[in-house]
Order: sequence, then C-alpha cells, then structure tokens
Amino acid sequence: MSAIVAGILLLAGALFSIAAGVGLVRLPDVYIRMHAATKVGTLGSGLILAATAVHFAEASVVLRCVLIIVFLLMTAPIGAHMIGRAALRIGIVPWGIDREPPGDR
Amino acid sequence: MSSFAANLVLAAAWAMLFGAFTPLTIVSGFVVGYGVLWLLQPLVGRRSSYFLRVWYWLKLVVLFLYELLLSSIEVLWEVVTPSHISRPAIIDMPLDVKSDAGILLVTNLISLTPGTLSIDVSEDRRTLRLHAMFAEDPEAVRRQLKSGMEKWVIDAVEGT
Amino acid sequence: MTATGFLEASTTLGFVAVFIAVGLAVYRLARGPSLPDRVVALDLMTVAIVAFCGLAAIRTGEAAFLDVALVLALVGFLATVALARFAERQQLRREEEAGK
Amino acid sequence: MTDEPNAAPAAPGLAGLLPVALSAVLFAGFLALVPQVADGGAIRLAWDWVPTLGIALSFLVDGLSLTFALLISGIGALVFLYSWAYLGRKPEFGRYTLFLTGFMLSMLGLVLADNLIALFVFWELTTITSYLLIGFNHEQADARRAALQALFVTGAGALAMLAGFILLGFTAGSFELSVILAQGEALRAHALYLPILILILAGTFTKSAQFPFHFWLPNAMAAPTPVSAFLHSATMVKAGVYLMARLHPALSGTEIWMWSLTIFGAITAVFASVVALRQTDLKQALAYTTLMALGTLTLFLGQESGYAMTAFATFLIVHSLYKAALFLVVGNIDYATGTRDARILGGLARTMPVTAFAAALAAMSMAGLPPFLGFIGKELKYAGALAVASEPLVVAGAILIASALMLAVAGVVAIRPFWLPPGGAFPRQPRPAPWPMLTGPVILALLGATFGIYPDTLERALVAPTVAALLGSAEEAKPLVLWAGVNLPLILSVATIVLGVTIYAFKLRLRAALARAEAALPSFDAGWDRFLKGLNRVAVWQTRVIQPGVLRFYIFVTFVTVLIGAAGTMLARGALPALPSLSTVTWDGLALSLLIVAGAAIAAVTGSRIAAMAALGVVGIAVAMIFIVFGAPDVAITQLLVETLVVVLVAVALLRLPALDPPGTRDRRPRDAVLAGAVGLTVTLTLLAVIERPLDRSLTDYFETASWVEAFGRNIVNVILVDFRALDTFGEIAVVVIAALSAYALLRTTDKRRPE
Amino acid sequence: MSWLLATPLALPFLTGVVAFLLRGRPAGRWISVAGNVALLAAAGLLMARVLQSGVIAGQMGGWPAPFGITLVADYLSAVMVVITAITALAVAVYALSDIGARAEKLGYHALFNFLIGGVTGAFLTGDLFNLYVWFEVMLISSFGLLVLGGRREQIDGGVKYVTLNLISTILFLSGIGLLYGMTGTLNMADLAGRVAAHENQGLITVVAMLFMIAFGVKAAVFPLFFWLPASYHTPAFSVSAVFAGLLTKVGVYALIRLFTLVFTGDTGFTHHILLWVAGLTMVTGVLGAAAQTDIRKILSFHIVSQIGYMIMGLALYTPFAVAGAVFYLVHHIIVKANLFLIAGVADRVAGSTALARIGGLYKSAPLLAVLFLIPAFSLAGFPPLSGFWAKYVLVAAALEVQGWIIAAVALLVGLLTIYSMTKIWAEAFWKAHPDGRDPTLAQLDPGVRRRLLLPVGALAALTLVIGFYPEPFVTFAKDAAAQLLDPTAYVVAVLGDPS
Amino acid sequence: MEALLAVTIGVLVAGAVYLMLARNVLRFIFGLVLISNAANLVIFTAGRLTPGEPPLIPEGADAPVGTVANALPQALVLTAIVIGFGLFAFALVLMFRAYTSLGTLQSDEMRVAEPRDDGL
Amino acid sequence: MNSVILRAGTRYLAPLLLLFSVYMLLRGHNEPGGGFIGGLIGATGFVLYAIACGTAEARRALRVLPQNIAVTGLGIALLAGLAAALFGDALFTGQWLFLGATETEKGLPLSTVLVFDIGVYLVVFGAVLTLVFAMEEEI
Ligand code: NA
Ligand code: NA
Repeated sequence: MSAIVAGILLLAGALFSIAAGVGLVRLPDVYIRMHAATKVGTLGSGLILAATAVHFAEASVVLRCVLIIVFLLMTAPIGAHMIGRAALRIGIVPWGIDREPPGDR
Repeated sequence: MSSFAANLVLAAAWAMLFGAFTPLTIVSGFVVGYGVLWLLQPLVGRRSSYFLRVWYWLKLVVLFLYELLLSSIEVLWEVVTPSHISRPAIIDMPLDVKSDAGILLVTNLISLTPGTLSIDVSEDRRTLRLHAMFAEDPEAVRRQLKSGMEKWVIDAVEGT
Repeated sequence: MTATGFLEASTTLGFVAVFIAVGLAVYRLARGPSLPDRVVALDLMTVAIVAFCGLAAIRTGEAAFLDVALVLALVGFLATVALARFAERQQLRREEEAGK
Repeated sequence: MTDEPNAAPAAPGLAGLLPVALSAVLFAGFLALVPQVADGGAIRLAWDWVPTLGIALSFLVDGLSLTFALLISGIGALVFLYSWAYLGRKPEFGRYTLFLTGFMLSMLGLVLADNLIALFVFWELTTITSYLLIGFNHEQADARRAALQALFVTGAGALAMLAGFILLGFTAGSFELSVILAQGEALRAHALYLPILILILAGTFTKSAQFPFHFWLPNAMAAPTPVSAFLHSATMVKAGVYLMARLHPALSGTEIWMWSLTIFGAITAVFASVVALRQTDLKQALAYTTLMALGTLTLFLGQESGYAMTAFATFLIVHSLYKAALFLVVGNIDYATGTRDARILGGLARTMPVTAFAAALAAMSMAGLPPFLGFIGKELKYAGALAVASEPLVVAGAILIASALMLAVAGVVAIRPFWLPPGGAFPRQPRPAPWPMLTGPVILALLGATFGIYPDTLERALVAPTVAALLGSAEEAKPLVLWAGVNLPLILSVATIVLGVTIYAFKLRLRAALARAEAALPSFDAGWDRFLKGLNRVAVWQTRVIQPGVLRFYIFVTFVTVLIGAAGTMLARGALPALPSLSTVTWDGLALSLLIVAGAAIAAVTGSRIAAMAALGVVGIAVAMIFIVFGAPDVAITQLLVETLVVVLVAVALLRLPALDPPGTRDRRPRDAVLAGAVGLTVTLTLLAVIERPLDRSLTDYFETASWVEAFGRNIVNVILVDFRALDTFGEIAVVVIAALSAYALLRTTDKRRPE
Repeated sequence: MSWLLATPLALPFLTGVVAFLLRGRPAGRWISVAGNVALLAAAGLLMARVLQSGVIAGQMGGWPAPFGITLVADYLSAVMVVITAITALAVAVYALSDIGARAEKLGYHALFNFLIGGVTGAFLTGDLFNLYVWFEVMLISSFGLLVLGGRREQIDGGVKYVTLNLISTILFLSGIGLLYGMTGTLNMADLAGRVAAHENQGLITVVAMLFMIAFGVKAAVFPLFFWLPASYHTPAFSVSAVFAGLLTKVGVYALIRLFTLVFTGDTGFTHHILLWVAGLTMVTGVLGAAAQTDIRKILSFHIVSQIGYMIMGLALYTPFAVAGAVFYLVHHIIVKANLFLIAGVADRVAGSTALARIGGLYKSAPLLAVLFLIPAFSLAGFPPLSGFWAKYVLVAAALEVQGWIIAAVALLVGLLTIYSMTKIWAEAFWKAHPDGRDPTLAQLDPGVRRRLLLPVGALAALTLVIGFYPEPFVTFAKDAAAQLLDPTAYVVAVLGDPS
Repeated sequence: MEALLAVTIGVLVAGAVYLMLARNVLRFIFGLVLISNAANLVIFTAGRLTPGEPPLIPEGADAPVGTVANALPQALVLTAIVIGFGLFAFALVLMFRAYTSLGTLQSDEMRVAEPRDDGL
Repeated sequence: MNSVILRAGTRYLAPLLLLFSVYMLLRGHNEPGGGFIGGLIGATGFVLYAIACGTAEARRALRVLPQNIAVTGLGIALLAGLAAALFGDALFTGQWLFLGATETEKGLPLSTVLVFDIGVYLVVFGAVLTLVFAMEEEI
C-alpha cells in the first residue's frame, strides 16, 4: 500500500518537476519563469520527499522529510523574492506590460 | 515568543533531528538551543506567547498546501498550452501584518500560491510589491490576498 | 505490475524527471538572457537536487541521502541570494557610474 | 692611472710590519730546510681533511716547492715592507694586508700541497685573494673590470683543471701527488690522458696567462704596484708554471705535451715581448715582459732535457728577482713623480739614486748582461733551446727575438727614466722614496748580481734540487757558470745584445709600427668586452624568451610540459589503455556526465561572467550528484556547501571586477583549445589505463572492520578523517585557517590605490 | 618515537597559534623566536636519535602502517628538519627587525610558523597524501607571506606564483589519485613494493612523470620555474629568505624521495629525463641571473640554477651523486637564505637592491662585505667553502660515470655563477654609491643591527664550518645516499620486518 | 561506469585548461574550480565506484553490511575539496586585489614584478 | 541588504542553521556530518546574516573575531591530537571516555576525537567567516 502511495506521489512529483523545467524554458519572461521554478519546482520536490517519507515510514526519516519540505518552503520564496527584486531593479520590464515597471527608480 | 519558549522549541527541534525524545536529546537540545539563542540575541526580539494559535496554524497549513497545489496546476497549464494566457502585472499592496514572522509568512505564502509572487517589501514595511500572472484587475488581486492569505497569517501569528 | 515494481518504475521516472528539469534549467542558464534568468535556473536546479536526494534515498533504502537534501534545502538558497544581490548591486553601480 | 700612494712618507703604524715578520720567519724556516732538501731529502707532512673523499692536507717540500716557497716568502717579506710605506696610511691598508697575507699563505699552500684537491683549494684561494687585491682601487671601473677579468679567466681555467684533477685522481687511484707522480707511465698510456692533459693545461695556461689567455694580466696592473710586484714576479702567474712543473714527471714526455707547451710558450714569449716594447706605461711594459717570461718557462717545461730543466729552474729564479725589483722600482718612480709614462719620465737618477742603482742592476740582469744571474739564465735558455727535441733553431730564434726585446724593454724601464732627460713635466715635484721602499729593490737587485757571480750556491741549493724534482735525479742538472767558453749560446747572447740595443735605438719608430700592427690585429682585451656583451645579450635574449613576464605563456608551457611528459611517456612506454567497456554505464551516470560536459563547455566558451559562474555551479552540482549516486553523502554535502560558498564569494568579488573580455573582443583561442583538448584526452587515457586492473581494497577493508570496533564510529569516512588519518585533517584545517588569514591580510593590507 | 617525530611538526603550529592570538603584542613576536629555538632543539633530538638508530618511524594515531599515517625520519629527513629549524630560527630573529607592525598585526608570525610546520611535515611524513597536505600548508602560507604588505609588485608576482603553483598542486593531487587507483595504498614504503609489483610498468612511468612535473614546478626546474623569478624578489626580505632557502628544496626533497623510493623501476627513462632537466635548469637559471640587475632577482634566478645541481645528483643516481645532491641541498639552504637576508641589510643601509642605485658598501660596511662574500663565494663554489664541496662531489660523481657533458655544464654554470656573484660584489660593494652616500651599518639602531646581523653571521659561520670541516657532512651525505638508494631499512622501519 | 567518468573528467580538464590559458585571470579562477572538481573526481573514480551504498555501519553491526562504497577515497576527496576551497578563496581574493591595485585582470598587462624593460 | 523579507527570513533561518550545524557536528562520527560539514553550515548561518543585515551587524552578533575562532580551533585540534601523549599513546590516538557505561550500553561517548572534530568545526566556521566578512567589507 505504502509503495503505491509513494509511487503515486513520485509520479506527481516527477510531473511537476518536469513542468517546472519546461516552464523555465517556455514561459515568456523571468517573472513568469519564477512562478514556475518557485511554486512548481518546490511542489515537485516536496511531493518526491513526501514519497520518501511514505516509503520509509520511520519516524526519523519522516521527520527529516518534513524538515526538508519546511526548509524548502521557507527558503524558495525568499530566493524568488531576491531574484524578482533584482530583475525589477535592473529594469527588466515584465512581459505583457508596455510601460516601465513601477519598481524602476 | 519568549526566549524560554524559543529555547524549548529549539530543544524540541533538536530532539526531532535526532529522531528521539529522550532526556538526553532534550537536555542537550536545550543546552545547544540556549547557546544558539545567546549567540543570536541581537536577532531575536521580544514577542508575546503564541501557543494559543495552533488552530490558526493548522488552518493556515492546510489552506496553504491546497493553494500551492492549485497554483502549480495553473502554471502547469500555462506551460503545456501553446499560447500564454497570462496577463501579468506588477502590483503594490498595502500590508497590515507587522511582525517579521508575519511578513515572512505572508510573502512566502503569496509567492507559493497561484498567480502571485512577492517581489519586495518597502523599507517602511507597509507595502508589498508583487508580480501577478493573471491581473486584468489588480484591485481584485489585492482584495483577494488581503482577505485570504494575509488574514490567515494575522490570525495565526499576530491575532490577539 | 507489483507494488514494488510500480514504486521502482516511479522512482526511475522521478529520476528522469529530475534530470529533464535540470537539463532544461541548464538550457535556461546558458541562454539567459538576463542575469535573473540564470539565477532562476540555478535555483531550480538546487530544488531539483533536493528531489534527487529523496529519490536516491528511496532507491538505495539509505536515509543518509536525506541529510544531503536537508543541508541543501537550508543552504542552497544562499547562492541564489548572493547572485541576486550581485545582479542588483551591479545595476546600482552602473547607475552610480552613469550618474557621475 | 696611478695608485695614489701615501701622500706623506711618514711611517704608519707598526702593526703593519707584522706580515713582514711573518713572511720573514717563514722565509727563514724554508731556508733552514734547504740543506736537507738539497741532499735529496724531501719532507712530507699530512693531516686528514676529508678522508671520505680521499682529500688530505698533505704537504711536500722538495726542490721545486722549496724554490717557490723561498721566492714567495722572501719576496713577500720585501713586498710587505714596501707596502707598509707605500700604502700604510690608507684606511684600507688593514684589508689590503689581510688579503695580501692570505694570498701569500695560499700561494705557499699551493706550492707545498701534495694533494691535488688541496692544491686546488689553495689555487682558488689565490684566485679569490688576487681578485680582491687587483680590485683594490675598487671605486675605479677599470680596477673592477680587471679584477673580474682575472677572476673569470683564471677561474674558468681552474674549473676545467678541477675536472682534470678529478679524472687524474680517479685514474691514478689517489689524489696524493706523490702517488700520482710515481705512475707516469700508466697515466700517459691511459685513455683519459689526453682529456686530463687538456683540462689541466686549461688551468695552467689561463693562470700563467699564456697566449691567447694572456689579456687579463696587463689589465691586472690596476692593482697597487707592490701587489703587481708580488703577483706577477714570483707568485700567482707562476702558479700555472709551477703546476706544469709539478706534474712534469707524470704527464710530460708525450708529443702532445711537448708540442702544446712549446708552441704556446713560444708564441706567448715572442708576442709578449713585441707588445711589451710598445707600452709607454712602465708597469704595462713590465707586465708584458712577465708574459714573455711565462711563455719561456712554459716552453722549457715542454722539454725533457736536463738543459731545458736547468734553464727553467734558473730563469724562474732570475725572473722573480729582477721582475719584483723592477716593479718596486716603478712603484718608486710613480711615488716620486705621480706618473709612470715612459715618454715623460727622465732624469730621476739625481733625485732617487738608490732606486736608480737598484733599477740598473735589475735591468742588467733582465737584459741578460754579465755578470748578472740574468746572463747565466739567458745562456742556459739558449742551451736549453738548442737541446729541444725538434726544431731547436726555431725555438732558439724565438728566444733570441724575445731576449733582444727584453733587453730593449729593460732599457726603457731602467735607463730612460733615470738617466735620460725628461720628455715632459711630471704631475708632481719628484721626491725620494722612504727606506722601506728602497730595501726591496736593492736587496733583490743585489741578489741578482750576487748569484751571477756566485752561481754555485744557487745551483746546489735550489736549481739542482728543482731539476731533481722534475726529472727524478739531480744528476740531470747542468752547471750554472758565468763563463762557459765560446759556444753557440754565447754567440747567440752577443747577437741578442746587438739586436736588443738596435731595437732600443729605434724603439720610437718601432713603437709606431707596432701600434699600427697591433691595431690591425684582433684585440683579446676587446674580445673580453665582446664576450661579456655577448654573454649579456644571450642572457637577456634567453630571459626574454623563457621569462617574458607574461603569465599566459608560463601556463601554456607548463601545460605543454604536462602533455609531453604524460602523453609522450604513454606512447614511449606503451601504456595506452585498451578500449574501455561501457557496459556498466548507467543512464543516470550518463545524464550526470552530460551535465558536467555541458557545464564545462558553457564555462569555457561564455563571455558572460554570470553564465560562467552558473555553469560552474552546474558542474559542482552534477559532481555532487555523482557523489550521491555512488554512495558518498558526506562528500556530496561538503561539495554542495563549498559550491555555495564559492558562489557567494565570487558574487561578492565580481561586484568590483570588470567584464571578462574587453569591449568588442571575444575569447577565441584555437591553439589553446587544441592543447586543452590534448591534455584532457591524456587524463582520460591515463585514468582508463589505471582502472583496467582491479583495485586492492585492503586499506578500506581494514577501515571497515576497525571503524566501529576500534574507533567507535559508524561513519567510516568521518572516522578516517578524525582518527585513522587525523593528521591529514589537521593539515587540512591548517590550510583553511591559513587561507583565511592570508586572504584577510591581503584585503586589509595597505596600498589600496585604485586603478586609474 | 612518535613524540620525537611529531614534535618538530606540531611545534610550529603551536607556536603559530599562540603567536597569532598574541599578535600585535611584544610577546607575539618573541613567541616565534622561542618556538623556533624549541624547534631546533626538537630537531636536534630527532637527529641524534636517527644517527643512533637509523631510520625511525612512528604510527600516528597508533594505527599500523600502511593504514594510518606514518611519520618517518631517515638521514635525509632528519637533516632537512634540522636545517629547516636552523633557517627558521635565523629568519625568526631577523624578522624581529624586518617585519613591520602592520604585517605582524595581520599575522605574519603565525603564517611564518605555519609555513615551517608545513615544511617539516613534508620532510617527515611517510604518506603520499599527507605529503600533499603539507605541501598545501606550505603553499598557502607562502601565498600569504608573499603578498603580505600588498605592494603592487607583490600582488603581480603573487598572481604568477599562485597560478602556477596551483597547477602543480592539482597535478600532484591527481597523481596521488591515479597511484592509489593502481596500488590501493598511500603509504610510501608500501608504495615502493606495490609499484614495483604492478603489471603495467609503463603506466607507472606515466604517473611518475606527473609527479616529476608536479614537484618540478615546486622545485622550480626547467621549464617550470617561471613563478620563482617572477615573485621571489617582491616580498619582505625575511620572507624571500625563507622561501629561497626552504620552499624549492621541499620540491627537490619530494623528487628525491619519490624517485629513490617509489619510482625506481624505469630509471633509464625517468632519471635520464631528470638529467636533461638538471642541465637545462642549471644553464637557463644562470643565464637568467646574468641578465638581471637587481640583487634579489639575480639571487632568485640562481635558485633555479642551483636546483639543477641537486636534480643532477638525483639523476645520476649513484651513491656518490645522490650524496652530492644531499650535501648540495643542505649547503644551499643555508647559503641562499643568508644571501637574501644580506640583501635585506644592504637594502636597509644602501637604500635599494637595484644594483644601479646602490654602492659603497665595501668601503663603509666592511662587516657586511665579509658576511656577503662568505655565502656568495660559497654559492659560486669557491673552496674551501661549503659550495665547493657540494659542486666537487657532484662533478666528481658525474665524471665517475663518464657524464662528461653534465659535468662540463655543472662547471660552466659554476663559472657563470661566479660572474653574477662578482657582479653584485662589484656594483653593490665596490662601486661608490651613486648618490655619494657612505652606507654604514652604524646608521641602524643597535638593536636592529644586532637582530639583523646575528642570524646572518650565524649562517655564515655555518657555511664556514661546513667548508673547513666537511668530513662529517660528506660522510653523513654518503650515508644518507646509501639509505636512499637501498630503501630496505626505510621500508622495514615503516612496515615492520616482513620475516 | 568508471570509463564514462574518465571521459567526463577528460572533458572537464579540457575545459579547465582552456580557461586557465585565457588572458583574463578570472577565467583562470573559473578553470581552477573546474580542474579541482576534475582532480577530486579522479581520486573518486580511481577508488572505483560502488553505486548506492554509503560507507556507514548500521546500528547493531560491527562492520558494513554487504559491499559499500570505498570510504578512503571519499575521505581523501573531502579533504581535497576543503583544501581546494581554501586555495580557491585565496586565489579569488588575490585576483580581486590584483584588479584593485594593478587595475587590470588581463594577465598580459600585469608587468609590475617583471617590467618590460627589465635588465635590457 | 535592505530587504525586509530576507531579514525576516534570516531571523529564523540563521538560528536554524547554527543549530543544525552543531547537530551535524555531533552526529558526524556515526552518520553523515562532522566538523567540516558542521562548520560550513554554521558559517553559512552567519554568512546569511551578513548578507541580510550587513557585516557590522553579523560581527556584532559573533562578538569574537572570526580569525581568532579559526586559530583557536586549530589549537584545539592540535591539542586534542597531542593529548594522546598524556595517556602514553602515539599522537592523534583517540582517547575515549564512555560516560555512564553499563554492561549493555556504551554510555555517552566523550573523546579527544570529538574534541578534534570540534576544532575542525571552529576552524572551518571561523575561516569561512573571516573570508566572507572581509570580502563583504570590500564592497
Ligand atoms: Na624556494
Ligand atoms: Na635556493
């Protein structure tokens, strides 16, 4: 049973991971690509770690997996914020906006 | 969060790391945690207790996970469809949340949830600038975030 | 297909997915065009390695690999932060120089 | 160009007389040994020095060495006395005395040494001390040049000679001269005889200033006059002659020995006496006559006959006596007038009668007039020349020309300045020399006369024993007589005098002609300058080529060396690997490899710093993944952490650094790419060859068993780090600390000038 | 045993740590001197023990060889440690007056002592990877010392020094990896046997070449020496003295160690190449020196040239020749370090090390002149100074095996060495000072003068001792060579008796 | 698998050498990072690859169960990584300082210690 | 770095990193971790701090000069190695003490090996911070 749950989680994780990668390549500008990397990438990895937790089903491993996911959720958005802020300050105009971004000072 | 509480939390985290709540790990965790807190005194300010907000926390976590899944599927859709349907915008949103924890949570959650990505908080901590993917109506986005994510966070972290 | 077989296949697929993600990130890294683009790519790679560690743990049954993931999850974003800051500061410097 | 002797004649401190006493005592000591040696009783003393290398401080007193020792210590005493008055009030007199004493002692060591290597040590000590003495007037560029020239030329010869000594020692099985000299037959028959001979002659010819190595000697006249008197009469330049004489029993008797010594000696003698006549500086004139004497002595040493050896021994002594006397005389003239220019000097007999007297005696000895010892010497020279093995007439002719020229030069040096009217104004009002400066010339000149009249003493005491040392038996020595009846030598002597006087009479015209002739000939002295210039040019050229100051070149050469070293050896030693099997390749491994390749490629070609850095990050991450895949979590964690810190540091550093390529340029370097590819391929091939055979895992097996049981750790890698190989780890953290301290110091250090 | 071996290694680190924590205080500098006195004592004890009982080995951590790390001292190691201690003490005293307060505050004494620790570690270790570690300790300390002060030429020289040495480091590390992959061991005594037993001797030779190149860079041989003349004239005089004396010698030591102990299976190839390297190193180095006009630059190129002699001894690979190399090594460290120290004094009193800008030292600083002449003429190989015996043994060893050309090269290079040494002498000492100054030692503060001249005098005295009384040193070198060429004793001391 | 890594290392080295030969010393630094990785991989590969099993001794056992990866090269690589980091950090700071005091990163222009007209 | 978000995050991440680093140090003998890794992670905590709040702030929090920490760590490691001599063993021989050991339980292991690893931790921690702070202060 746990193997099947883990497997499904893995598949979902795999799907989102690929989506994150494709998004990074396909999406039109850095801001939107960040949406892909940050959200989808984190979710993909989180799901795979969830699968790991399910697979091992040991307290120590589960705890570690939870910690990893928490850490990821804590750090990934901070990273994204830093990148986005830099992009804005560099003056990268978001795709689909015809004017100077408001952040450009 | 009082220093003592913080210390307890760290001790617990320590024990979790070792995967066993034995007296040895708790005590050693407390000692290590004490050391860490001592080292980081300038960083850790004084805060009120927060044990009562467990419920709000749970709610926050569940809602958040749901939103994360939702947003990912949204992006997934954007990725797999041949054309880009997004209408992005940079939006400034006033912030009511005040504490570090609150700001961190709000911005992180906004980043991880559908269509929005925190980009910066102004120096006076009053405004959050974010990138929204589907922002035909910026005002709607603002409203939605304020009543959703920010409210949940305030409930969980800063509520009375 | 047995449950373990299914898990194994999913693990393999997981690996493939991670590699594809990393590969695509490398593409973005090489292409740019902007500095933040490259940083995003690196950031995604970090996150992908975390997944990779989880997969490695599943495949070998060895929880030790989770320690790698743990470290990376905590520390990996530091590189992103540093690079992002670089991008931003560089811009500031350029403006300073232009202003002079 | 004069020595600037003491301004006032007042006697300086008495301490300056210590070396006089020392050399006098030594002289007396040696004199006391004369009877024993004359009776054929050589004295040998030996102390161990470097027994492991067969080197002993052993000394031999026989006729040859005793003759030299007497000349050295005797003339030394007189020169020290002279110097005391001549230079004693100069501040540098202390050093001067020290060096000169050192020189004298080294010279004594040289002639007395019975061990080749010990002899060499003394030989080089004379080189060093003479270097310091020739450079006495060190603030003058000429003196420095002359000192270097002497050092370099004689040093070069000495080094060749050292090789010759070593070979000689190996061949003879000992460095002891007594042993070597007893093996003449065997040595001459040995395959190494020729190289040994050439190498040793290189040393003696340079030291004794044989043509074409003669040019340093006249320049060495930059030394103060007493130094010249000492070095160029009896001592340093005669060291080469001494050594040829010393080794005569071992090495002589072959065609090559005979011809090389005869030819070089003859050429040197004639050449030098011709050039001597041309000189207007009295000291220079004497210097060239010294060359003539050295050539003559060398010529005789090429022979085997008793006449030649007797001539050698006699002329050796004759020359030492009159040459030292004349140098000192010139010193007095210089002291008196401030010049040594023969064209100006004249009429000094009145002001300095004693010097004039000594000069006259010495000059007559030099000119070979009876009844001076010089006459006997010249007679013997002719006798010796006529007794040479082949071409006696040519040799005699050479000696005739040389002797006649010598006579003319003697006139220039000793007659003209004293007895003829001056040719111009002197730099200063002539003044008489003080007594210590007269003692030497007078005694030496008188000795020349005394031995001329009573040659037997000299014959028995020194000449015969010297010949004995050369030929093995005192019986071979020919008698020294003033009147041997009318014979061919006497006729030649008369011819010499006639020719000499004629030359003297026409010397001005001859001088001009010689000057023209010399100008037409290549100058060896100018050759020295060309040599130095050439050396410098080669050195600079080489430095430009191999040390151009361009880092890129250095790195390129280093990698080329790596490539040649590794790939070349691989080909030369047949170490190429077989085609590897790729059957164990896993797809994840392949993916990671591709990732690394992509990262490396991007890093290598990109012009964007951030792309390069990110590419490095990719490589780092991929490598970490390899560590994960192959079971190395500790390494993977470390790798990732380090990678992160690398990015952080570079990101900080880049903030102040400029773009990789200057605007408008791109980094494309096909040549470098080829080299890089070749190096990479070599690494691959080597590694493939290494992994062809299975690994011996015994170390790891031990660690695996001992890790928990004996070292109480379950993480074997960590146990290795902190226990099994803790010393590595200690060194490693030391590296980290030091790197941090160094980098910190570098950043905090001064001189923060920003670029323009 | 373990103590005797580890003390010379541990002491400098301890000294460095204490000196750093006390930096900026007077005690910090004297700790360095005291630590080096203790180091000299420890080195002396070690030497006494080695002389008494031959090769000694100590297993660090108590783990038996080849599993743990073994420290070994044979004659060569012991004498290198002693000579290191001597040089270090001399430089430590000299540095008291040479190094400024700023550099001290930034940790000069710590860096210096760590460097010495790296050097002694390299000499004492019996483990190849551990050797790498000590090399790195040495290298990184030298980086720091080289650029301490931060003058522009220091930075420039530092860039070249650092880049080229890093390449060598990587080569060394890779070589270790490859050798481990072939033999499964890192212990050098163990390697000796396993390398000989390896099936693919050609491959062993390839790896041997990698080591030769890696150490060749460290030793500054042709054509890998660029970093040395590019940088050695730039740092503080104490620093360049200790570099000149010790650093390249560690490379030479490593070459000698590996090419007498481990890589001896293909000497016809490897040592023949070494012989070419030796000759070319001598010639290019000495010609490089001839082109220079600054004392320190001349001396730097001479280091290169002199390294050639040591390599020549190794390359000839006879007991006599290796003895020559050992003797040369010892002699050269003393002499070269001393010459750099003297250059420092000359710079102090005459104002520069550029020959065109100084002069007059012979007249006004005769003591310095004497102190210069001793090492200078020793370096040039004049008897009876130490350098003569060094050259003598090597030339004799070459002639013994009919190495005519290399002997000729050695002699010729000796001649050109004379040329450069007399160039310094003539320009800095004999020539009048171009500014008409009379540079005297008396112009130095008496304390400063003592601290500068005491080490110089001591090293010069040592040169004289070796020169006038060479017998024990020659005997020692011969015994050391015998040990090197028959490593049985070494292997047994490390691995135990196989029987 | 070792063979594949051997090839990969070769490429890595080639890239590194190409970078190190560049005019800009910053590229040398990049090359240094690459070649350090390559050297570490050489050690790791020469110690042979064992997929999966880290050299850990499970609770209750006295020695690793089954074949585990070769621990010794791992320890060596770890040491080498840390040392490499130290060297890299210094080199980076040096190049940084080189730029601030010499005003260039182009090695051809770094001619202070060995000036162009030296000794000529 | 004037980022409110980063500073807020750092407030929680930096202590976590420090805590985690000590954890990695202590468990290193039995599981992945050890002095290097611990030291690197601990340093990362302060690096983050320095980036987020500035070097001056980070130095204030650290109180001690990082280079002194590093050098002290080196001294500790060395003394841990030399301590073996007090027990008559070869240098760098681990000396173990099992607190509260019983027949079945080994008890809490204390050893010079751990002290050595703590030295390693301090060295890496101090050295990295020395470097990063100094570099940060250049810009
Ligand atoms: Na050196
Ligand atoms: Na040297």
